[in-house]
Amino acid sequence: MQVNEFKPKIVAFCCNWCSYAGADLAGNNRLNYPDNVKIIRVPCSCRVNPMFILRAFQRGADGVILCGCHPGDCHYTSGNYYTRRRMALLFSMLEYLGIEKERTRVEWVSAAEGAKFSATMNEFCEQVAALGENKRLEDLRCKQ
Amino acid sequence: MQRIGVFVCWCGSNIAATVDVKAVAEALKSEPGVVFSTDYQYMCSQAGQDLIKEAIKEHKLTGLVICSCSPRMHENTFRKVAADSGINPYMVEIANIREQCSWVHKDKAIGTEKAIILARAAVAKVHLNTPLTPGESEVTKRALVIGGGIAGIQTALDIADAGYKVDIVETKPTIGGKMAQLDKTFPTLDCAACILTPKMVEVAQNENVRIFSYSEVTEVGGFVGNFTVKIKKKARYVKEDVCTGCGLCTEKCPMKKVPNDFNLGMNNKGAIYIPFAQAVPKVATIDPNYCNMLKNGKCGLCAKVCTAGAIDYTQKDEIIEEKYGAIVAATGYNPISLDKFDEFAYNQSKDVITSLEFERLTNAAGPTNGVLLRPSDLKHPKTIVFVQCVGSRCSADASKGKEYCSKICCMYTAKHAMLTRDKYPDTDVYVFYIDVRTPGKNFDEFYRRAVEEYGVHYIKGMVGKVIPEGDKLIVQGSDLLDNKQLKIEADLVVLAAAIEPDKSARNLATMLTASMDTNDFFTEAHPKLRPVESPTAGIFLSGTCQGPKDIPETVSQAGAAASKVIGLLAKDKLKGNPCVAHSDELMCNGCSSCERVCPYKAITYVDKEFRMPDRTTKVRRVAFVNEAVCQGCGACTVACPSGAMDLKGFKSKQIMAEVDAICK
Amino acid sequence: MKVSYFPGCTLKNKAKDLDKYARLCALKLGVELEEIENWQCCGGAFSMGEDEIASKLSSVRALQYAKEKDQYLVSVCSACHNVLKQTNYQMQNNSDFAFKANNYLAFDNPYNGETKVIHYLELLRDVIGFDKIKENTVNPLKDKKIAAYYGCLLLRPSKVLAMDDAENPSIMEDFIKAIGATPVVYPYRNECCGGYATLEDKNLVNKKSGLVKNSAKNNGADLIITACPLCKYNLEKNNNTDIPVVYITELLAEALGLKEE
Amino acid sequence: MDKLKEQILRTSGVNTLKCMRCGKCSGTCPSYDEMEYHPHQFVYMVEKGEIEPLMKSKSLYKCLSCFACVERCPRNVEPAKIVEAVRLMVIRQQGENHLTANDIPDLLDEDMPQQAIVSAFRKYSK
Repeated sequence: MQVNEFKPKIVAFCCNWCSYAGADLAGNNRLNYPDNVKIIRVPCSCRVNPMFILRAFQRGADGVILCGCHPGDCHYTSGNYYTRRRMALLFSMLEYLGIEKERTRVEWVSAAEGAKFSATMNEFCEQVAALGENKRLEDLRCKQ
Repeated sequence: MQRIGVFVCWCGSNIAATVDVKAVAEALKSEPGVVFSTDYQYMCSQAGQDLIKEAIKEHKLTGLVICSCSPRMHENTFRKVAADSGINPYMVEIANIREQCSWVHKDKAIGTEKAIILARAAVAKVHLNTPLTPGESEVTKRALVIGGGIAGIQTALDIADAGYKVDIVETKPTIGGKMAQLDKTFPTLDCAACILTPKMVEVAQNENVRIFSYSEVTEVGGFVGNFTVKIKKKARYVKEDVCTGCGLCTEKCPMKKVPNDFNLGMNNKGAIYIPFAQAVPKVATIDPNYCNMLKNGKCGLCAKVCTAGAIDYTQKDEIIEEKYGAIVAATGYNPISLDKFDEFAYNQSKDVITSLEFERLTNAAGPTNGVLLRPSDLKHPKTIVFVQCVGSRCSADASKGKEYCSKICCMYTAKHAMLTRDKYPDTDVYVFYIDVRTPGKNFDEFYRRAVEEYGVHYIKGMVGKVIPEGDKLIVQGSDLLDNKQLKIEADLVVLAAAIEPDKSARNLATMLTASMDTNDFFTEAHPKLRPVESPTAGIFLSGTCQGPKDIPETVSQAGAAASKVIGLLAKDKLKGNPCVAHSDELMCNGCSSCERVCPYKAITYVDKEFRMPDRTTKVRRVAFVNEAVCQGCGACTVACPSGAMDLKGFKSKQIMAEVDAICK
Repeated sequence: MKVSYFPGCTLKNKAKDLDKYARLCALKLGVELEEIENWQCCGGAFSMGEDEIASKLSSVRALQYAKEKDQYLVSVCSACHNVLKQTNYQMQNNSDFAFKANNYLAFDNPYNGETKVIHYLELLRDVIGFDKIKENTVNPLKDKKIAAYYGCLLLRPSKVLAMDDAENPSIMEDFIKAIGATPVVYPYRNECCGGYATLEDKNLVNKKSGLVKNSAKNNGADLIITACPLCKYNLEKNNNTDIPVVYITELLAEALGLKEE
Repeated sequence: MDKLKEQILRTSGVNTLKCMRCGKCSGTCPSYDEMEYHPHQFVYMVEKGEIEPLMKSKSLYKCLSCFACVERCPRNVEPAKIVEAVRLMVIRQQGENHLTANDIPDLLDEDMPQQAIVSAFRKYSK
């Protein structure tokens, strides 16, 4: 492994019912994905406030991914539809602010899709790594 | 400031092999607020649990971070440990360093580094945790079953047998539903009335059951365990408790031209009627649209002949309000309207009928007393063609019909064909089919009997057009296996119309906040694992209102719904999920955004008096979350523009603290 | 009121009565049929190929003409009507086709399906109203039992034509009632007469037309009415059954007292 | 995918996979008895890529474009469009017109409406 290889910081919000369980399944099946992905558990993808994503970028995250139940499968019947609409707006605004849209993503991962979870994370990390560090929104005052 | 203890589990070698657990415990010691940090081989074992309990006592811990397997495995275990030691169980956070760390990363240095970060995020969250207590609510020990067909009857009987009170609300003057209209039932061919009517009597006589016939639900409020329901008892102009069901009035009523809906309009009844001989309750009902007395005050014959004095022309609709702990939807189905399928000439010939009409034509209590005579000229039909899949399995963009398979048609068509050949061996019977679907116990054997023993002609293909010509019906269809277009001269054509949920279901779903699919079938909480519960707590599903099914399936689902209801009613109190939404009244601006996105209607608005700094008071409209109804998805927290709405256990501050810790 | 009128090739030649009486009757009922300038033949049959562009341009031209005048586009011939409505539908729903058609035609303002295309019968039912026909009927055809022949092109595909229930229509029967006659409903009224196959397969056409005529006759009709010259031709060429076939406009003219003897 | 099949699917705009093989199109077709290949076979054979036999078949010229199959198909497959697409594929080839101007005079009689001739031309030749 190269010593200076850039490892992007990735925050992954996972809904408790599908995607978090999908991530657990990836673990059960020992499906590797980069260690720079850190998961935050939320009850539903619709709990993710755009503020959280902005906060992540402010604090130096290089990419943020949201995982929820597949459309129609939401534990709370319609939460992921809210997510889809809200994030479409947020991501286009972020793009306007100069955060490449490749740094953000919404993905539907069911509790059975461990393989999809790991594949998605591998691919997303690669994609973000290719863009390099997020400098646009990072607040240097927060850096220690 | 919290006093936090960190407990790093090895999980044998599951974690310890790729994460340096000692290093993690050590690193966490320097985190602010952490007063104790250790590692152990199996934290979930009894010894591990004792270790945690000891530490809580010794170090006066107020919050715990367990670095172990997924919270989906052992969160409850560790919450219980906390509770046993006098800490609120919601002061525990799990850092998932097994599934999300040791199992997916091979390099020990990397694994250790990530485990430390995950643990730090958990510590950051615990700092902001507050003790949470699940709300408790009482359970009203009475269930409501909406719909009095076989599904509703079975559910009610099973609930009543367990000793709970149950009410059935049925819109028709009698319970019994579709099954009461059927002749025989597949695959055993017992007569529907013989097996259904004893159940109707049983349910009527059960002291735990009340039947509100000729009634409908008009309003539903409350939540699981505590529903308040308004039921409209429509005026039947007959005193239910006085009428003896002798039927004299129905014979004497001079108005004879009322289409008999029980026989699907194939004959007439009086303006005062009892739907059928075994009706429950067996009391007469007056149809106000036809009764001369009610329309223009001229007649009154039924009141004169009624020796019991049961007729009451002044009766009014009555609203009953009742409390329930659980509600079961059992609203059933209807055949679809065939107006859009007139290539089969249903609207153009009386001798083109639906399968349900065929049931009535062969039923001994039907318009022809069970003799198979065709409606136009009451002659015995010599050639009968059955057409399957009429309006089922249509493509969504075909602008007519339903996309789903109606499931019961293959079997009842085989039944009709077989019974016809059995009773009238001189009749030729043809069945046009696309596929014959018979997945059920003894179902395929039944269908094969129709073919092999009864000589029913099954033709693979579909009918393109039915041409009424003279007193015949020319059925033009394709025989795909013979590669021919057939023209069969038939006397009677029977269409297996698709079934659809009863029209009342949509309105009811809105009242119950129970979700429906695009076809207006109620959706289940989980298609495999929670098939009889709606996603809304306290609402259960029974029978065809959830999807097409036959009688055996309906009865088993009815029993399953009943057992779920019994499980709920057996509890004295319901413990809620404490991780629910909460609105800060001082910040709420009353905009209703949260109310609109809530899938459970858990949020209402109330006018509340506030003291202002200048000692005046002001009434403001603020959001109020019903904690018993809220399921804790958090949709409202994001919709709230003022930041008043937050989710307990997943507060914005907590999640942002995790974000900060991860990005550090 | 004025409407744009697309007569079509046959109404200028073999079916002059269909055309003449359509104009006379409409005028009597307060609608002037304004013939589109320099209209071109619709092609007689709609080409179902999605990549068929050129063969539909004459229809688009007529549609654009009506749009510029802000008028309904009315035709009497069932075939013209079918082609115009289907082309209009394609202009509305197939953006690729609409783009190419507009490129060919290079209008000042591109055409995107704005015009409302209606058949003469729809004009009578929805714009004029059958009640008004009833009021203006001077020779009610009281003793006539009339079989309406829809054929295929008036009703199908119903998603596009959207005039009436394709399997159990009533517009022509209601029209027959409005002029005082008795409609005869018979099962073959919406089955094909054989259409253009008449050119090379007389046998097929004879069979199909025979079914229609027999069915009308057996159900007690003494007259068949149609809006389509080709249907009329095919039905009349079948000698097996003796039942006259006339155009709807001829019959209307008779009822309104406009028929020249 | 087979080029011929691809072209037919594109010209017709039909998704043959929607067909559930019920045969209602063939049950309703007025020209059924004149056809060697019937409407449901057109859909099925195009789906399987067996297009050449269809192109050679006289059945192409027996379809009356009456839209009965289109109207009554429960899956909205629109079989007539498939027949038309195969027919177009044939007559768009040089010298493959089914009807030429020279054929016309012999086929006419004095009552025949122009409509018959133009329609037949639209369907049978390019």
